Parts: sequence; structure tokens; C-alpha cells
Amino acid sequence: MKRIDLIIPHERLHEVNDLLRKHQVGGLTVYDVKGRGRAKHEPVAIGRGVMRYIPEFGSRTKIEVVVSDLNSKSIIEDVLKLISTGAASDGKVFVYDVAEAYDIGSKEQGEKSI
Amino acid sequence: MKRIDLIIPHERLHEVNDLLRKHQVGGLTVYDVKGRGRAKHEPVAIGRGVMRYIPEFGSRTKIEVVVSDLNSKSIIEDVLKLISTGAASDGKVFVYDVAEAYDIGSKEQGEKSI
Amino acid sequence: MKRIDLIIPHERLHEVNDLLRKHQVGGLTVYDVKGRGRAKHEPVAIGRGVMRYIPEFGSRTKIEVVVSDLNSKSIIEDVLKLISTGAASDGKVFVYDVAEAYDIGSKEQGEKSI
Amino acid sequence: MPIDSGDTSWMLISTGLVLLMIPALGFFEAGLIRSKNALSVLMQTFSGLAILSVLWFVIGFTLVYSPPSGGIIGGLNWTFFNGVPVNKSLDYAPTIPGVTFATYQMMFAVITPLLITGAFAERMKWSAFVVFIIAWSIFIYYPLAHWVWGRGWLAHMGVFDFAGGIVIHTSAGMGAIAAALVLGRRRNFGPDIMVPHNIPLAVIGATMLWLGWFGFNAGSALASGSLAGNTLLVSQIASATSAIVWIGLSWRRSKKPSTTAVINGAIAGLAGVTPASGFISAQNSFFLGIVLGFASYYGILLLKEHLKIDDVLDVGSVHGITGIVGSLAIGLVASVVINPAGPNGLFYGNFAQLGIQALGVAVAAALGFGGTIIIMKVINKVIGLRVKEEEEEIGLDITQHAERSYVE
Amino acid sequence: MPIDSGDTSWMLISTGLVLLMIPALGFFEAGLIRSKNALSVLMQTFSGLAILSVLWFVIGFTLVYSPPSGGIIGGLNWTFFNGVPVNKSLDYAPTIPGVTFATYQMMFAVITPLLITGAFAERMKWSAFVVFIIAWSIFIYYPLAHWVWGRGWLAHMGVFDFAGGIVIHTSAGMGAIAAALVLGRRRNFGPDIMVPHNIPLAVIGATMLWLGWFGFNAGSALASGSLAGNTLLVSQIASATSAIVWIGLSWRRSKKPSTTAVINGAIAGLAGVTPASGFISAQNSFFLGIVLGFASYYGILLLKEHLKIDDVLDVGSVHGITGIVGSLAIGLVASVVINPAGPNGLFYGNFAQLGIQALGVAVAAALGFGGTIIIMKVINKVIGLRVKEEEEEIGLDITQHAERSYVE
Amino acid sequence: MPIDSGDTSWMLISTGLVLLMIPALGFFEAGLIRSKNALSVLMQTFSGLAILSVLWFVIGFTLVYSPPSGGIIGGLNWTFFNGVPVNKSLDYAPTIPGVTFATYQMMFAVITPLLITGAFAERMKWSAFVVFIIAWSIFIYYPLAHWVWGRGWLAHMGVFDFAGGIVIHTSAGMGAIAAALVLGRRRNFGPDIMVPHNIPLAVIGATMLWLGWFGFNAGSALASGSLAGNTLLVSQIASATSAIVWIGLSWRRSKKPSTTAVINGAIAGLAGVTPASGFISAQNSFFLGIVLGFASYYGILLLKEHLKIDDVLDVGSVHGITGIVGSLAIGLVASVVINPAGPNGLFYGNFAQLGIQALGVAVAAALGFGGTIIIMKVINKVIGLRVKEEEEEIGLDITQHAERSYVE
Ligand SMILES: Nc1ncnc2c1ncn2[C@@H]1O[C@H](COP(=O)(O)OP(=O)(O)O)[C@@H](O)[C@H]1O
Ligand SMILES: Nc1ncnc2c1ncn2[C@@H]1O[C@H](COP(=O)(O)OP(=O)(O)O)[C@@H](O)[C@H]1O
Ligand SMILES: Nc1ncnc2c1ncn2[C@@H]1O[C@H](COP(=O)(O)OP(=O)(O)O)[C@@H](O)[C@H]1O
Repeated sequence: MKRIDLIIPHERLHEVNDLLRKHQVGGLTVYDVKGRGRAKHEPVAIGRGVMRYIPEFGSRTKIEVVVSDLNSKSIIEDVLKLISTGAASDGKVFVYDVAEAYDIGSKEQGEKSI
Repeated sequence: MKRIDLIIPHERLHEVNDLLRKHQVGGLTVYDVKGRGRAKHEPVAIGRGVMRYIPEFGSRTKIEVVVSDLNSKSIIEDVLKLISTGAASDGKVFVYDVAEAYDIGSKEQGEKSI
Repeated sequence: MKRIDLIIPHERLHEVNDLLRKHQVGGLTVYDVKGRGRAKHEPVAIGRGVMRYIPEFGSRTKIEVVVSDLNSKSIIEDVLKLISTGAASDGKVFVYDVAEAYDIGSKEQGEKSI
Repeated sequence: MPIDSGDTSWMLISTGLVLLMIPALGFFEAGLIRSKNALSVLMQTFSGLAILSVLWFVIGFTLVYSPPSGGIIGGLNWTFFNGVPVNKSLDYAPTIPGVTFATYQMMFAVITPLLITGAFAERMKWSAFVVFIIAWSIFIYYPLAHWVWGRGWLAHMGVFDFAGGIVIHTSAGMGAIAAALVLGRRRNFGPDIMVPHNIPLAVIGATMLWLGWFGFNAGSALASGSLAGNTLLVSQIASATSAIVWIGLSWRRSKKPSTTAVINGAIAGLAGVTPASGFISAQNSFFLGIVLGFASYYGILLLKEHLKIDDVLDVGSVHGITGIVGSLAIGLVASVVINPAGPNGLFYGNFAQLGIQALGVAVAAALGFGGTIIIMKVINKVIGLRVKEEEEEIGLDITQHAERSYVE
Repeated sequence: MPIDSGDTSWMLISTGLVLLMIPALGFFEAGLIRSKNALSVLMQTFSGLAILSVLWFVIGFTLVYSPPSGGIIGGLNWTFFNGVPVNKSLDYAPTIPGVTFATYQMMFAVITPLLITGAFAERMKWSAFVVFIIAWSIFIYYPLAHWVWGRGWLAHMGVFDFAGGIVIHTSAGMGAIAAALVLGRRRNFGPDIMVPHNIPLAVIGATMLWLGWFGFNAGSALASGSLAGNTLLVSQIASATSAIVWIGLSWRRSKKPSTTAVINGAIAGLAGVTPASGFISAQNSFFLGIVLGFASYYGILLLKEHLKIDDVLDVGSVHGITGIVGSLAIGLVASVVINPAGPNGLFYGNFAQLGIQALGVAVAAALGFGGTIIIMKVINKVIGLRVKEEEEEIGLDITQHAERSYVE
Repeated sequence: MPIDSGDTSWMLISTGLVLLMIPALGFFEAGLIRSKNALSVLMQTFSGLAILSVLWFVIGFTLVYSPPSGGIIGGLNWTFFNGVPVNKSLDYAPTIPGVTFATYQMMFAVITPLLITGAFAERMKWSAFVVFIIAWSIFIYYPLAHWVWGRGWLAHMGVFDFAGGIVIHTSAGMGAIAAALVLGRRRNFGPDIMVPHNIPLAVIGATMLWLGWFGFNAGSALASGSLAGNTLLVSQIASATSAIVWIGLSWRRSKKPSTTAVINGAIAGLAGVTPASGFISAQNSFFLGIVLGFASYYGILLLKEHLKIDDVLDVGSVHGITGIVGSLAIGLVASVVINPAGPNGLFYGNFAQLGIQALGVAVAAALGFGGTIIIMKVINKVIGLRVKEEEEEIGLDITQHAERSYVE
């Protein structure tokens, strides 16, 4: 199994979730994170609206989804297709190996569990 | 070393923490996450209490704990035993390999560090 | 590629970020987490300020940064050098292997993407 | 009559209470929408307070209240409040300083257009908002207020409106529906964009609104004393009964009565009783509150669930439908025993009043609805009404105001 | 006497100020408990405002204040406020409209049972709550208020209670302890469920409570003027000194004085000075405030830490113990120089008053404690008091009201 | 003169309104700073309310207002408010109870030193704070208030200050700059520590401040009636125009006008109009508000951006510079037509007043600035002013008060 991490702008969560649903993933987990990458972030007002500044970190959504090795490739391709606009702020994908997985309720293990 | 991810309902955190304490894990890290898996989530009121709706994502607690390869198995078994009620919403366990670990204060490395 | 997880007190984020910038990492992701490890946490007032108690979990910052295998070692060394004060509460470093990485905007893959 | 210190005390504090309602509206709305747009409504209500106060000072008060008037619009004697007496009263309110009457009415002129923020929330451009509230004041509120309260033609026909059911809630409520129709629905309109992001904040807003409404309604007696005392009681009872109806309906519908229901029920009761509050007895208010509760609850179901009009905070129902009900109620249950300066309603032997009230309501509804459509369409042509799609996704707070509500 | 515009102004705004305290109680409590139950207390206080207002309107006012009375309970002349004069006063408050007196007293009848929400927070069923506050009003508050304020038997015996130390704080405070005992402790009772989730929200509540208390205490003069002025000062001083004591005690105990301590100290001072506020001098209030600070602080240690009674927000100490201390203080330091309509206390030569006050306190404590136990046990039998274990774990907000305070 | 019920009503509620401003200041500040220090300012304002109320009661009132006085400081007749009349008035305010005058002035004495919390936020030790506000009251506020309001030497020279531009805003504003200079900048001073953590909370504070200011300014008429009515209007107009200037400037500078700008603009207008509010016409207030908006906006740029003085909440500009402008404005646009007890300004033919006002301002600025430096330096020597570096990193909430604002 693989775990795919998608770090994207908040407003794309909806679309990506729909896409993952189409790929029939068993579930996913969402985090609110801050981060910096290649893009400039939105400036915010500081000092009573007198000054303005670009914060070091932007606010992003991170999605974790554990999928079978088989599906991993096609999901990533589809995600890239769906949300890549070519902009630096589009986000990142990181993939990790999963050693094992269990569903707590059914006590199933491995690919059946996800 | 292994890292075990437990994604569970908030209200089980207490129990699981107690269990992990019994297994003498060196520490653990807790995240507030949203997610969807197999279960239906609690409906919430919307539109001034006139309507009701089941949100796409439920609110869950994720626990990350890094343990030695040796202990990993028995911890997972005990967690399954402790909190599995057979319900779809019981949660998930994902396990990953840890390449290396350090304690920043003592600069210890490997299993001694955790 | 490696992913380095740094779990540190909030107030060190600034310094660590500066350090990582010097190592020219492509980006990083920050989480607000709760956790327990080796240290005692700060007591907080409860029961209308009449009582006091040390909470089970402290509030910590977790930084995730994906770097090339090559840089990983030296970054960790520098982090340990920078923020280790010898105290139990200094934090932890965990390292994982990254199977693959993509930049969504440029669709670059592997080390180029990070 | 000389200035009365007790009456003036009550009007000074009532002015403060209505002032409080203006940002309170913002808290109420901000808590019930998504966090990424929360500041935009706070910005709109707070800025609106500044902008519309000055507009009233410069031109509004004189257009509404200054003689001479042919019944259509007031004169220009009191621009910049010039000539509004400090040490003497105006005959609208003979026991308080003229400036106090004018300042009290300022708060009404400020809050009315801002009620409509609840309809166009989460998608309107800031610049369009600024133009909108100014235009709406000049073309809709000032004339209508003049007609009913400034001794204009509706007043001459015998239309009564104690604290603003016709002038305020009907016009703004119908304006809200119009605004929602012209702007169109929010992106991804549907249940998952309707989850309130901070209900305690909304309850803070509702609390300030309830308190402020005592100044809004009982202050409209323009003096302390029995009429103010009865008006306050009448407002309290209608609010409470309407809230109970909402608790009951949301309990029945889902087994789990919600906080957002009870606060909405209370606001609906307060809005609806407003026009009648100075003319009716507490007993009649008890029944009116029940009617208002049902009307506003099912009004939302009709407009939002069935017609799918995206009036975000249901201003059309909570203020509009209730304002209409309350204004018509005058024609039924008003009594000169309560207020000798008011009318009798049907139940007290005056068959004419209901029709007269209906005329007032019809005029306000037509002007509020039609006028809003025209204003919105013109703004849309000239500078555009709605933010871009991606701005709506990111949220108005960042894209219009470079701010986030909460950090860390 | 004719209606006085100045007195009426003060009573109208005092009514508003006490209204404000009702949701304020909710903010105060919500901020100090866990986030998963925050809405449940907001729901209880806000719904309670609606429900108990109507109950007072329908039956409460008449049972408390209407003649004829054998001293046990009032008559039924004023059901639905029928016959309560709008243009004339009642002899309870001869310079304000009768309806204004009745509305002002409404707010007291609303807030008293709701004080007990602080004791049963985080585990009581919504339906049980609704039944509880209605029963508590009818069987405890209305009789007791009649006995002391409605010219009932305790008043005849000479018991004094200016703004509600016996009628309100003793009865609700002892009721709180009883409720906590009947319900039992929260699951996992211990320090880690006692961490406040949103202290700024609690401070907002405390702020509104402090402000509102001016209307609660100084409004109980039922007129503007010297008595109201002195009462406001007395309240301010007791609140401030009690808060300072709390700062000092929490500073000494832990080196780090906390915000929750200072707001609790202030509320304790305000609650405790309430019964005495219209009878004592500011100088005596200074000392009373100090006593109240110590009594409430150590009261919490006793009840919560030692006896482990899970009165979640320490209503038993912050309202109950302080209410008893303040009610007895009348017997010590009241003076007819301050209020000719009140008694002298021990220090001013009247040895009898302290015993009389003790009788009043004893009656209120017994009725509050015993009555609450009976009501709770009956409710438990019939519909159940407490939510299921898993509901308590998940939280009342979701399980009782299908809502979350904060989203995203 | 007999006590007037209407005047007393207004002064009772005005007292409550100024009370409200004290914690409101805390909400305003807390929302605009970092979450880890939010409670520390709430703690400071709420504790300050308790401590300084008692200090005023014990010694402050008598030092400021009691005869006999050689013009330098008041007598000791009224320590612990002994002898302050309950049933009679003082000649400062002939139609309200003496205790009400004293309680109303208490609120001013409380809020003034607390304004400076905005300058030393996020780095001052709790213990140093406690000592500071007490010393500042005794050595700066009480003398200055005596000189201007207690019939001291500045009053004899003809200095006017209606509601506290010299006594309050100039002294606290200059004190703020001094405090910021002595303490030094926060660690990592720069834009990324200046992001507000909870803007809705700041807007709640600003709302309460605006409302409270009606009591602050219009209450300073010490009676209900025309002067209070005009003062309220004047305050509203200055606040609104200043806020509009801020909206405009922040719109121009960045295309995205921000909520923090509009609330700051409003507060700047209110602070600046304070000294003049009882002496000028609404028309002049319109222009004054515009000047205040520009002065405060560019004042922040000067002090914070250019001079890099870390006056965290810009008290030096928003209160100090505006207080100076407003105090001088009396010398220009005051008119005896508005207030016969006040002066005429330059535009009304009195050339002397501007110089007299400048003297008053200079004295207050010198005392506020110099006195603060001395007090801070002494405290620094004896117990230390600033928390340790790591405590500043962790935040004052945990390190000084063992609390976190938000949990979970
Ligand atoms: N090397 C990295 N390691 C960990 N996280 C990263 C890395 N690079 C980027 N990220 C995360 O991915 C997010 C998206 O990155 P990107 O699209 O490059 O830029 P940006 O955040 O500037 O819009 C970042 O905000 C950050 O949270
Ligand atoms: N395939 C998956 N990948 C990542 N996270 C998952 C996956 N499946 C489930 N989860 C996470 O685990 C949580 C618990 O899952 P589960 O118990 O199946 O259902 P539910 O969330 O519906 O109660 C989910 O909310 C989600 O956060
Ligand atoms: N074995 C572990 N597995 C997962 N997370 C851990 C582990 N040990 C420590 N942590 C995380 O690292 C943080 C820092 O740990 P440490 O410095 O030992 O102590 P502390 O949190 O008590 O200051 C902890 O708060 C916790 O979030």
C-alpha cells in the first residue's frame, strides 16, 4: 500500500475529494497546515491596516489517503491533471510506503482494510 | 522502528493514551483531523436550525506513536482489542517504517531516542 | 528522498525555519500538535484559578520537510546543534523514506520537485 | 414643551442601544457563515456604520424630516444638521433635544440598508457594497421613511408603523430577496457551505440585538414612560414566544433543537413585532409572536429550500415576512387604549386600518424589491457586483480585505 | 404618585441590563467548560430566556405579586399580565408603569433557575433541562419570591433581601449543590476535564455580568436617585475587593494569578453583595467584599476539591455561599441612614435582624436544596436526567443539539 | 438643587457604559495581538478594574476632588469616600447624588492608566504591571486630574478639557510612548509578530468602546439634556468621519481596506473628539474627525514604521496624538453657543484660548512622558520590568498566568 500526501490550497479540497471518490478510495484524512513552498503568499494587513506584509507561511490543506499500490499511480496522475494550473502555488504530492493497515471496527488487515 | 498512526473518535483518546502508557511508549503526538471512512457521520443543523445535513467529513483524533519494531505488533493488537466495537466508525491503524529517530535534548539516536 | 519530522516547542519555529532556509530546502509544512514525551509540561490553572494541574499533553509544533537523501544528514545535524539545549522538552526528530514526490504546478517529479 | 431630563436619558441610551445593533448584526451574520468570509460582514457593518452616519448627517435627515414637503421628499433646510436645534426640541419629539431626535433616527437609517448584507454575503465585491448602501439609502430608505415618518403621503393616508416594520423590515426584507436573485447563488450552493463557523459569536450578536431592540422599539416612543414601558414588554413577549415556536419546530423536525434555531426565532419575533410594538397589548403580542415564529420558520423553508433563493442569512424571511406580518397586525390588533396616538385595528372595531396597512406594506415591498433590482443591475453594469470565482473560493476576507479572522 | 420619566428611564434600561445577564451567564459558563459542550449551555440560557419569560407572563407574576395572598402564594388576578396597569403604577414601585415593574421582575424570574445550569452542565439531557427549569420556577422560585418580595410570610417576619441574596442566590446556590449530587459527577471527573476551552469568551460573559449587575442591584431601588446611586457604588466596591482577594489568593497559591480567578472573584463579590447592596454603606461593602472573596474561594476548595461535588461552575460557592454571607451581612451592617425603608443591623444597634436574616436564609436554603432534590428525582424517574455515557463522551452539542461551536 | 431622577438615570447608565469600556479595551487589544499573550491583556484590564477602583475609593477621589486645595493636590476629607454625600449632590454635579459623581469619575481613573497596557503588551511582567498602574495613578493621573478637573492650577488658568483629552489621552498617550521606549522592542520586532490573532474579538472590543464612549463623552455633561445630546452627536460624527478617512487611506494604500483599519479609525476619532466634544458643534466635529483620521493614521506610520517605537497597539498615536489635536481644537472651534460654561475658540473670536490649551497639553505631555519614564525606570531597578527572553517566546499567558486562551 501507498500513502499519498496532497498539500493543496483549501479551496481545491472539494474537487479533489470528488475525484478520490471516483477512484473509490476507502477514506481520507484532512489536516489544516501552514507551509511554504515555491509560491508567494497572499499579503495580509498588519499594524491596524496601516501596513501590509507577506507572511512566511501560507495556509494549506493536506490530504492523506492510503491506497493500494496498484491505484496509486493513476490517482496521482488524475490529481495532477485535475488541479495543476501551472502555478507555483498548486501544491505538492508526496508518496510513502505503508507497512501495514488495519480497520479497527472489522479488524481487517492489509488492502481489505482501507 | 515503526510509526503507528491511529485515527479514532476523539473520545477514545484518553483510553488509548492510558494503554500506550502501559506499553511504556516514550511519547506520542496528537492531531485534530477531519476525515471520511466507512461510517456515516453525525448530522449537524444548518440553515438556522431549519435544515439538517450529514457533513462530508467527520472530526477525528489522530495519534502518531513511534515504537520499536518489537513492540509494534503487540501494541496494535491491544489497541484493536481495546477500542474495536465492530462499528464502522471505530477508526483505522496505519503503520510505517521509520528510517531514523533522534531525541533533540539528549542527542540520542535510534531506539534509545524514543 | 527523506522526510524529516521535527517536533519542537512553538517558539523555536522561527529559528528552525531560518536554518532550513539556509539549507535551501524547497519548502516545509507546519502542524499544530499536542503531545507528550520526556518532559513535564507547563501547569495550567483550572477550576476558576483555584486549582492547578499539569496537562497530559503539551502543545507543540511539528515541521515536516522533504529533502534529498544527500542533504538529510547535515540538516539533522544542524538542527540538533541549533536547538538542543539538553532539556527533555527540546523535541524529537523522526526520519522517513519518501517513495516519490511531485510538484503539482510544474508536474516535476522526484528531487526536482521539492 | 421643555426638554425633559428623564425622556432625554431614555433617548440617549436608546440611541446607544440601536448603535449596538449595527455591529451586532455583523457578529450574528459572521458567526453563521464560513470563516473565510467572516470579516467581510464585520467590515461591511462597521464601515456601513461610519459611512451611513455621515450620509444621514449630510443629506439624509433633511430629506426625511425637514419641511417643507409636498409629501414626496423633505426639504433641504437641515443639510449637515444645520439648524437642527440643540437647546430646543423638534415637534416630532417635543420633550427631547432636536439633535437627539436626529441622532436617534440616524441609527435607523444606518441599520436598514445593512440588513441586506445578510442576503449578499460571501460573494459581493467590497466596492459594489459601498455604492449599494449609499444608493439604497438615497433612493429607497430616505423616500420611504419620509412618506411614513416624515409626514409624507403614506402618513397622510393613515399608514402606521411604530418602529419600522414597513419602512425598515419590509423594504429591506424584500430588497434582500431581490439582491439574492440578481447576484445569483453562491458557488457550490448546497448544505455543505451552510455550516456555521462560530456559533458562540452568532449568539453574542443575537444577545446584543435582543438588548438593542429594547432601544429600537421602546425608544421609538421618543420618550420615557408608559408607552415605552409597554413597548418593551410587548417586544419581549413576541421575541420569547417566537423563539419557543422555533425551539418546538426544530425539536419536532429533528429531535435535536439547535441554538441557531432559538436565536433566529428570537430575532424573527423582534423584527416582526417592531411595527406593532407601540400599538398593541402584551396579550396580543403573545399571539403575534406565535404567528411570527411559524411564518419565519416556514418562510425560510419556502424561500431557501423550495425556491432555492440564496438569501444567505434569510433576511427575506426573518425580517421581510415577519415585517409584513407585524405591519398588517396593526390593522388587526392595534388599540387606542394602548396608544391614543395610534389606530384601532379590526378587533377593536376599525375595519379600515387593515387595508391601509396593506397599502403601506405593498408600497414598501414594491419599492424595496424593485428599487433593489434596479440599483443592483446598474452597479453590475458599471463596476460589477460579484467577486471572481477564484476570489469567492479563497474567500472575501483575504481577497477584499487582506485579512484572516483567526490566526494560529 | 405620577409616573416619573427619570425613574422609568432607569428601570427600562435596568430591565435591559438584567436581560443581558442571561445570555452572559451562558458565555461565562461556555468559555469555562469543554468545547464539545459549549453550545449546550448557550442553548440552555437562551432558550431559558424565552421559556421562563413566557412562564412568568402567564402565571409567574401573578403568583408572586398579585393580591390577595394568605402569605403563602399570590392570587390569580394577573395571569397573562391581565390587569397589570400600563398607565399607572403598582404600589410596589409607585413612580414607574406597572408593566415596567412586572417586566423588570421577569428578568429575575428568568435568571434564577438558569444559574443552576452551571451545576449540571456537560451531562444533563435537554428535555430534562426544560422540565427542570419550569418545575423549579413553579415550586421553588415563585413561592420563595412571594414570601420575601410579594409581601408573604417571610416579609411579614421582617426578612430583608434587596436584590435577591435569599430569593435568588441562596436558593439557586443550594439547588446547584443538590443538582450536582443527584446527577453525580461527570465521566472522568478530575483535573483534565476542567481546563477552560475559551477564556476570552468567559471574560466577555463576566464583563456583561458585571455591567448587567448594575441594573440588577441598583435597579432594585425601583427608581433612579440616591438609593440607586449608592447601590451601584456598593456593588462596584464589593466586586472589586472580592476580585482583588482572588487575585491575591491565586497569586500566593501558584505564583501565577489567573484570569479565571479574577473574573470569578468579581462575580462572587457581585453575587454576595446583592442582598445587602441597598442597605449598606460603601465602607461596609469594602469589608464585605473581602469576606466574600475569601468565602467563595475556600468554598470552592471545600466543595469541589475536598467533597468532590461536581458542581461544574461552582454555583454553590460563587452564588450560594456568597448569597448566604451577604444576606446575613444585612443583619450586621445594614443602616437606615442608607435606606430608611430597610433595617438596622447589629453594628447599628439592632440585635434582632441577624436572627431574622438567618431564618430567611435557612428557609431559602432548605427549599432550594430539598426542592431541587425532589424535582430532580422525579424527572429522573419519568424521563431520565442524564445523557448516555457515549453521548457524554461525544458531547452535548452534537448529541443534544446537532451542532458544533466552531467549524474549521 | 434637588437630585433629578432623569439626570441621575443618565449618570448611572453612563457609569455602566464607561465600566464597559475597561474590559472592552482588553478585547480590542487581545484580538489584535498574538494568541499566546491574549489573556495577559485581558488579565491586566480586568484586574486593573478591580485594583484601581479600590485605589480611587481609598485615596484617589479625595486627592483629585476634595477641598481644600492649594491647586496642587486635593485634601484628604474623602478617603474611603467618607463624607461623600448619598442624598445630596456635590457642587461639581449639582443634580445627581455625590456618590454617583464619585463613582462615575472612578471609571475614568480606572481606564486611564490601563490605556498604556497597549504600549507594553506582550513583554511586561505581571508584578511590574501591578506596581506601574498604582504608581502612575498616584503620581500622574491624580495630580493632573486635580489640576484640570479638581479646580487646580490649570483650571484656574482657563484650560478646558471636557471628557479627558488632556487629563486622559495626552497623558496616557505620551506615557505609552515613554513606556515603549523604556521597555524596548519585542523580540523579533517586525511584521510577522504583528498579525492579529482574532479580529472578531477586536471588533467586539471596538463595538463596546464605541457604545461606551457615549457614556464617556455625553456622560461628562454630568446631566441629561441638551448638552449631553449634542455631545453624543458630536462624538458619533467624529468617530464616523475618522473611520471613513481610515477606510479611504487603507483602500488607497493597498486596494484592500481592512477591518482593523476601520475600527482603529473609529477609536481614533472617539479619542480625539473627547476633550472638545462638549464645546463644539456637530459641523465642526465633522471636520475635526477628518483631521483626526489623518493625524492618527500618519502618526502610526511615523512612530511605528519610521521611528520603530514598539508601542504595540499604537496608543501614542490613536490616543496621544488625537488627544492633543482634540484638546487644541477647543482653542479653535469651541463656542459658547454650544456650551455657555465653556470657552470660545479662535474661530469664534477668542484668540487667547489656543495658547491656554497648548499650555495644558504641554503640561500633560511632559508629566505623562517624563513621569512614566521615571516610574518605569524605578520599577526596573527594584523588581524588573520585562519577562525573560524565553518567557516572552513562550508567551505571557502561560508564563505569567498559567493559562491558555483557547484549548483544543
Ligand atoms: N520540501 C517540502 N517539504 C515539506 N513540505 C513542502 C515542501 N515543499 C512544499 N511543501 C508544502 O507544500 C505546500 C505547497 O507547496 P507549493 O505549491 O510549492 O508552494 P506554496 O505553499 O508556496 O504555495 C507548501 O505550502 C508546503 O506546506
Ligand atoms: N484510506 C484511507 N486513507 C487515509 N485515511 C483514512 C482512510 N480510511 C479512513 N481514513 C481515516 O480514518 C478515519 C476513520 O475511518 P473509519 O473508521 O473507516 O470511518 P469514519 O471516519 O467514517 O468513522 C477516517 O475519518 C479518516 O480520517
Ligand atoms: N515515541 C514518540 N512517538 C511519537 N511522537 C513522540 C514520541 N516521543 C515524543 N513525541 C513527540 O515529540 C514531542 C517532544 O518530545 P519530548 O521533547 O521528548 O518531550 P515533551 O513533549 O514532553 O517536551 C512530544 O510532545 C510528542 O509530540
